[in-house]
Amino acid sequence: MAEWTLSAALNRALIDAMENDPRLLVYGEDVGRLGGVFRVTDGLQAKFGEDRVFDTPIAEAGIVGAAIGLALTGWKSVVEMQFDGFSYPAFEQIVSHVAKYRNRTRGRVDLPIVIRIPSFGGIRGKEHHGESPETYYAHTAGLKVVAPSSALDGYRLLRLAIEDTDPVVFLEPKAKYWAKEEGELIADGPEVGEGRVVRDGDACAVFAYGAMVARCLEAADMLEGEGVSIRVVDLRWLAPLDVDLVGRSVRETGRAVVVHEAPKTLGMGGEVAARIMEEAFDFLQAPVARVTGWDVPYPPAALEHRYLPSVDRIADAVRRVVSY
Amino acid sequence: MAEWTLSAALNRALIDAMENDPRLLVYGEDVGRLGGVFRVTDGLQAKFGEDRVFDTPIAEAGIVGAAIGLALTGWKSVVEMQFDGFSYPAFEQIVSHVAKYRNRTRGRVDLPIVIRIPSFGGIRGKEHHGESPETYYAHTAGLKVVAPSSALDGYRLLRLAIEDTDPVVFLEPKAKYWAKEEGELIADGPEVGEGRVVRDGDACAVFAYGAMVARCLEAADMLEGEGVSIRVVDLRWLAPLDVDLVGRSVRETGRAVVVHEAPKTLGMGGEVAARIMEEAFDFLQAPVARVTGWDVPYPPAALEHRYLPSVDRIADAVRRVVSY
Amino acid sequence: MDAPSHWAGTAPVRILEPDGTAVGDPDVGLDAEQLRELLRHMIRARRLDRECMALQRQGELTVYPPFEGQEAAQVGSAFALNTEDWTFPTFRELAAALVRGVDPVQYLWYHRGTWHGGPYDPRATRFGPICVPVATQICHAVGVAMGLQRDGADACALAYFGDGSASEGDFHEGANMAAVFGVPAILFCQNNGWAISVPTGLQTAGEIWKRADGLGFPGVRVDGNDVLAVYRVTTEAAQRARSGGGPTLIEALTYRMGPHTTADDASRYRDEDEVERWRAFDPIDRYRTWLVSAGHADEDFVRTCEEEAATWVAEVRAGITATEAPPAEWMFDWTFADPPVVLARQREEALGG
Amino acid sequence: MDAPSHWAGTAPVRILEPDGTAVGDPDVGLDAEQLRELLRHMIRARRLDRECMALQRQGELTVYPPFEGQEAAQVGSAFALNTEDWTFPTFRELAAALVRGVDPVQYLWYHRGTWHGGPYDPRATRFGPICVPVATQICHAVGVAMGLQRDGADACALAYFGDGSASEGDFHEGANMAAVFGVPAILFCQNNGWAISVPTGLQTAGEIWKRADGLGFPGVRVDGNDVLAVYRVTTEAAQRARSGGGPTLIEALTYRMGPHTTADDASRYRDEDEVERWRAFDPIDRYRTWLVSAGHADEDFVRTCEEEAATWVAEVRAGITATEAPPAEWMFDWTFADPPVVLARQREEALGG
Ligand SMILES: Cc1ncc(C[n+]2csc(CCOP(=O)(O)OP(=O)(O)O)c2C)c(N)n1
Ligand SMILES: Cc1ncc(C[n+]2csc(CCOP(=O)(O)OP(=O)(O)O)c2C)c(N)n1
Ligand SMILES: [Mg+2]
Ligand SMILES: [Mg+2]
Repeated sequence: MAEWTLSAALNRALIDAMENDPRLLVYGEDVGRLGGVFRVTDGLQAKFGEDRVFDTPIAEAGIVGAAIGLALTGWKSVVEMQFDGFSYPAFEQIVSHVAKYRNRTRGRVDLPIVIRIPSFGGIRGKEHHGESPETYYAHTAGLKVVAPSSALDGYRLLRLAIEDTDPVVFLEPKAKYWAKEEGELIADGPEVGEGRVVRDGDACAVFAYGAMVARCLEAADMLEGEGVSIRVVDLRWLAPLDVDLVGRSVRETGRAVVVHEAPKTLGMGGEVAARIMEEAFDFLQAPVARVTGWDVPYPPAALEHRYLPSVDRIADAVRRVVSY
Repeated sequence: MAEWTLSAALNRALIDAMENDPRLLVYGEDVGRLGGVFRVTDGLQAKFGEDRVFDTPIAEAGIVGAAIGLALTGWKSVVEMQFDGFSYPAFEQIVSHVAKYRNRTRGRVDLPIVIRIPSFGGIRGKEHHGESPETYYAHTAGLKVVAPSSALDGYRLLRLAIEDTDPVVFLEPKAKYWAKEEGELIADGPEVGEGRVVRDGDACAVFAYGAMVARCLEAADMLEGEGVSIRVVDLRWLAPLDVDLVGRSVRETGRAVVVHEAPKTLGMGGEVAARIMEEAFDFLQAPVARVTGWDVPYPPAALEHRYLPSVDRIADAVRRVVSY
Repeated sequence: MDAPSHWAGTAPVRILEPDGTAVGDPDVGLDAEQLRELLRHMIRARRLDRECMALQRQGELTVYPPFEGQEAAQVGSAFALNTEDWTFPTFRELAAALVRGVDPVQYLWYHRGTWHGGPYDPRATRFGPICVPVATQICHAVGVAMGLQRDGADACALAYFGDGSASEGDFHEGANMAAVFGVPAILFCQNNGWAISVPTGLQTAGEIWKRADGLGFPGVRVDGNDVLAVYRVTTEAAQRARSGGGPTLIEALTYRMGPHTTADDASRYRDEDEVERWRAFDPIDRYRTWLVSAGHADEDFVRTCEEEAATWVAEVRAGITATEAPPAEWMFDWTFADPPVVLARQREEALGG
Repeated sequence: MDAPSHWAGTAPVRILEPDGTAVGDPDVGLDAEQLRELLRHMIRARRLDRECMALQRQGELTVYPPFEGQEAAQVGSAFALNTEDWTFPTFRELAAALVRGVDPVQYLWYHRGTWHGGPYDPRATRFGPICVPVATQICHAVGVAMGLQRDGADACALAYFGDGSASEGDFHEGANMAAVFGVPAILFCQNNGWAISVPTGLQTAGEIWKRADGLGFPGVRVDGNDVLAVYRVTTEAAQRARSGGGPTLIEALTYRMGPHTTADDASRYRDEDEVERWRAFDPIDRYRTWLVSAGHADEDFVRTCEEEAATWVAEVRAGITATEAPPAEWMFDWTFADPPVVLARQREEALGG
């Protein structure tokens, strides 16, 4: 049985997709000769040549803007923003063009562009290297946003994102790049917008994505010992959100906790909480709890562990919600 | 009794603030000789000279970045982004620097910067001229975000924003620039982060800001006729949010509707709904309803009225919530 | 006649003097019919531009950005391109759009508030969507050029932008990437002296065409009111681009005769004398005078152009005024190829379907 | 010795040959003691730089970006500034920070992961926070220069940035605004040949110093491994800036001897021979050779510098290794001047009371 890291699985997804589609390009800063600072594009340039895999100047707006022009000429792009905090220079191109182009051209121009962004914290990185940008992109109408939580799922989701004719912001949890998972890489599976139950339970539904999913599973083990069984849901897609799975999970458990690294205010937790009310108000037996990063800038390495939702904080929230 | 438009009131606020503080600067695109496309800076350059009120090249990142340097040398800035959609080129400077500078310098460097942004829709504008960017900024830790709903309040809030030593994103509802309000301009009043009840009622609390407040008041009149009295709350500050007022209003009415122009997903409605659960779950008799823009790009002039929350949509939501 | 400040410095490439006399070789490779075509385009463009101003006053358009005075810059450059070439406009390139064969009625949907930037088919016309976030379209044109390069196509991509737009970071990122990759792109700057109320002198302390040298590719400054000179430099740039010679930056010196848009009151920041002085530089008078004196056309031809243009403009007017508001469905139909369930529900809620 | 590709083109201003012989006038206005001071700074800087590499390997720093090879560029430019002048670094300007009097231990808090970019006092030192989003600091320096201009201060602001950073829009916006407003700013580019794994040839097709001309202000190219030449061009730029002459763009040609950071494996994209060839251009050897041969210093002085540097570096090491993790309060204390109620409650929740 093969063992995959998220980095290797994503690398394989790119290779397989490029072999399937000769008009798929991969470019960005240091993705060529170096193979990306996280090695996700390792070996691609040697394999597919400098025309299809290339380094660009340090110009994020230029990179994303170019992807639009390339799409107009029938080239699909997977571009990399080197880190979450460095996707911001491209914000105007992403929000004003990538998200709106199909709509403003009355469906005549699809933008099959995947914007890969190594995201979130947990790697003792410097400032601007631990941002959780999902709210910025998921709030933007016209963008699809996905964040895998594991290697095998990451492979599938990246293939799915590349297949999609709409632009997809692909948020890769840096903290999981080197985490291993056993199994085979399989491209097919659930569609865009489908979350998954990674562990079932009936006392409370816990929603998470990216690196927080693993923490929720740890919390689940801890709580199991206390006789509290929780359902852990990996949302995967932050836009479109799997509102049906969210609703069903709360109708079946009556309680919910949402976990994410991003600051609390206007994070996914608020959106999920609001959806829960819309989908399952009468089943709700306790207020939805949000276990999130604080409303402060991402802290330096020395304080990271005091900022990120810990297993204890997650478990405490569940206990509070369950005993409400 | 004097009559003020929002544009004139904001213009006066700038004049009074500049007279009070010789180190306050006003700059941006077309704010000097022209006096701003909405005339908010009309006459300032003639009055205070080209050193303190000046036109810049079209370079939003440069404008915001310069404000940081000016703050380091003890100059306060009120900069204008000409329209909501044109604040995006400055996103990196705003999120990576303006919001974080005080924190990263351990409180040694305050950034008394006000970023004025003519915002929201309702003026039959072209694309990129009807954006509701509040989520982008209110989610960003380190920024304060405010959106006035009327001329007199706008005067006070702009004075307050300029007095504040923290950076404030000041969202001006374009649709209200020429709306008149009677009364005297008074600088003092509630502090940063305080919302206000603009109309009291006991059947349901309706939260809004900017141009939507007036629509909610219209809906209130309509509902009054049906014997339904609603409390209309002007949130004013989207960050920090007046969670106490939100909580109290729902504890007293048991029902809530949130109204905004921004797309529903991850809009303020979700955050307010989540806060309501945290602050008043046991008092909540119906799910919080969100009356918002759709999850699509802001439409052209011809369809604006089908996108923006209408008085009818607001009233319907209240009826649904009240009869839940 | 003294040209205004933004023409100061390096003398631009010029073939025709403002008074219509030739100072350079007028043989730019066009035959008499094509030469007449240039005039026909400019006359039609100006007629339609003025009609649009009227349409806006009459409430048939929401806001309109007139291009009067810039006909030569737009027609001369657009005429120099082949059908396979791509063009990326700002919001003021209606004249270029006409030359590129874009349907004027669909184009004007934008200014009527019927739909957003790309109501016509950007692929079929190879004319990009009307672009308002200034300078962003430069990066799109460079991306197209990257695609053409990979396809080994015998084509290039031209991006229009203004003197003010050139202050944006996207100008630099796009221009630099074009140079580094040596792609077939033309960066065509219409320096019309103003960015809304801000004169070019407050946008840059240098000469825009010179920026190319610093990025390692050729730049040229041309009299933007001289349609022959514009045609020549654009043709040269396009040929160089298509033959692997990389990008070119063209700074066309012209002047914005009208307000920034119908919503703008130019009297607040510039005096009418300046505008009047500019009449002497009118691109259409200049070219017509030369065309007739050179014997490529007679006054009859000019009159016919005017008449034919009048009828055509009337048709466009009829077409745009007859354009009805789009159905609300349009708001939902194109955000995604496959509307997610949440959006589908919103659609139902909105359309009560 | 053939310099590598990114030195090709226009010959840089140079006073000392790589072998230490003077080809230009070595009298840059510094007396013997100051000349020795330059060497002292470079020796200390390199010692500390190498110590930081060790500290990182030993787990005392999280990631560290070495500047070996760039000592002359940083020391020469920083030494040319007055106390009233401001400096805005990237993440690789520790040598400049030392010259500007920044406390090395507080500076290293950043690389230890103790706090963010500005642990030292940016106002007291007039040395801006360590800046990672490339090119953004250029706009901050220009803003400071706008402030100095308004205060009529006899001072200027210098922004460091790299060859790769110069591809960002913020470089263009900052440089252009500096020129338009004629502010006292110095844009100092250390072209060290690499942007992580990308060689300068893939960042630009031109010569960076030439970009100034296109924006209407002076640019100069200098041998960044020649501390005297760097000192001279920076002094000239600073004098021009302080006396109302506006900004200057300086391109200092140097070389990054080490990896991009300790997290980088340079062997993946460049061969060691290139690095070895560069030893011959070492800025410290070059300067020491000249200093001694010119009789401004003897080998004793050099030895003393080395010894003194060793002791000083040991102190810095002791200081940084003794630095404890900050209290969690710090996470909340400075986001706002007055923490809003919501944040105050989060603080309680996080700190437990
Ligand atoms: C990024 C961005 N910022 C601001 C604006 C607002 N705006 C629209 S047109 C314009 C002036 C453009 O001047 P120029 O580039 O010279 O083009 P011209 O209007 O002269 O044709 C400005 C500032 C915008 N459209 N986009
Ligand atoms: C806006 C932004 N994009 C990407 C990065 C990631 N990054 C960090 S350093 C670097 C290379 C910078 O090269 P250069 O400007 O030449 O400086 P040097 O590293 O050579 O000192 C990159 C791409 C960043 N810090 N900021
Ligand atoms: Mg212009
Ligand atoms: Mg470099």
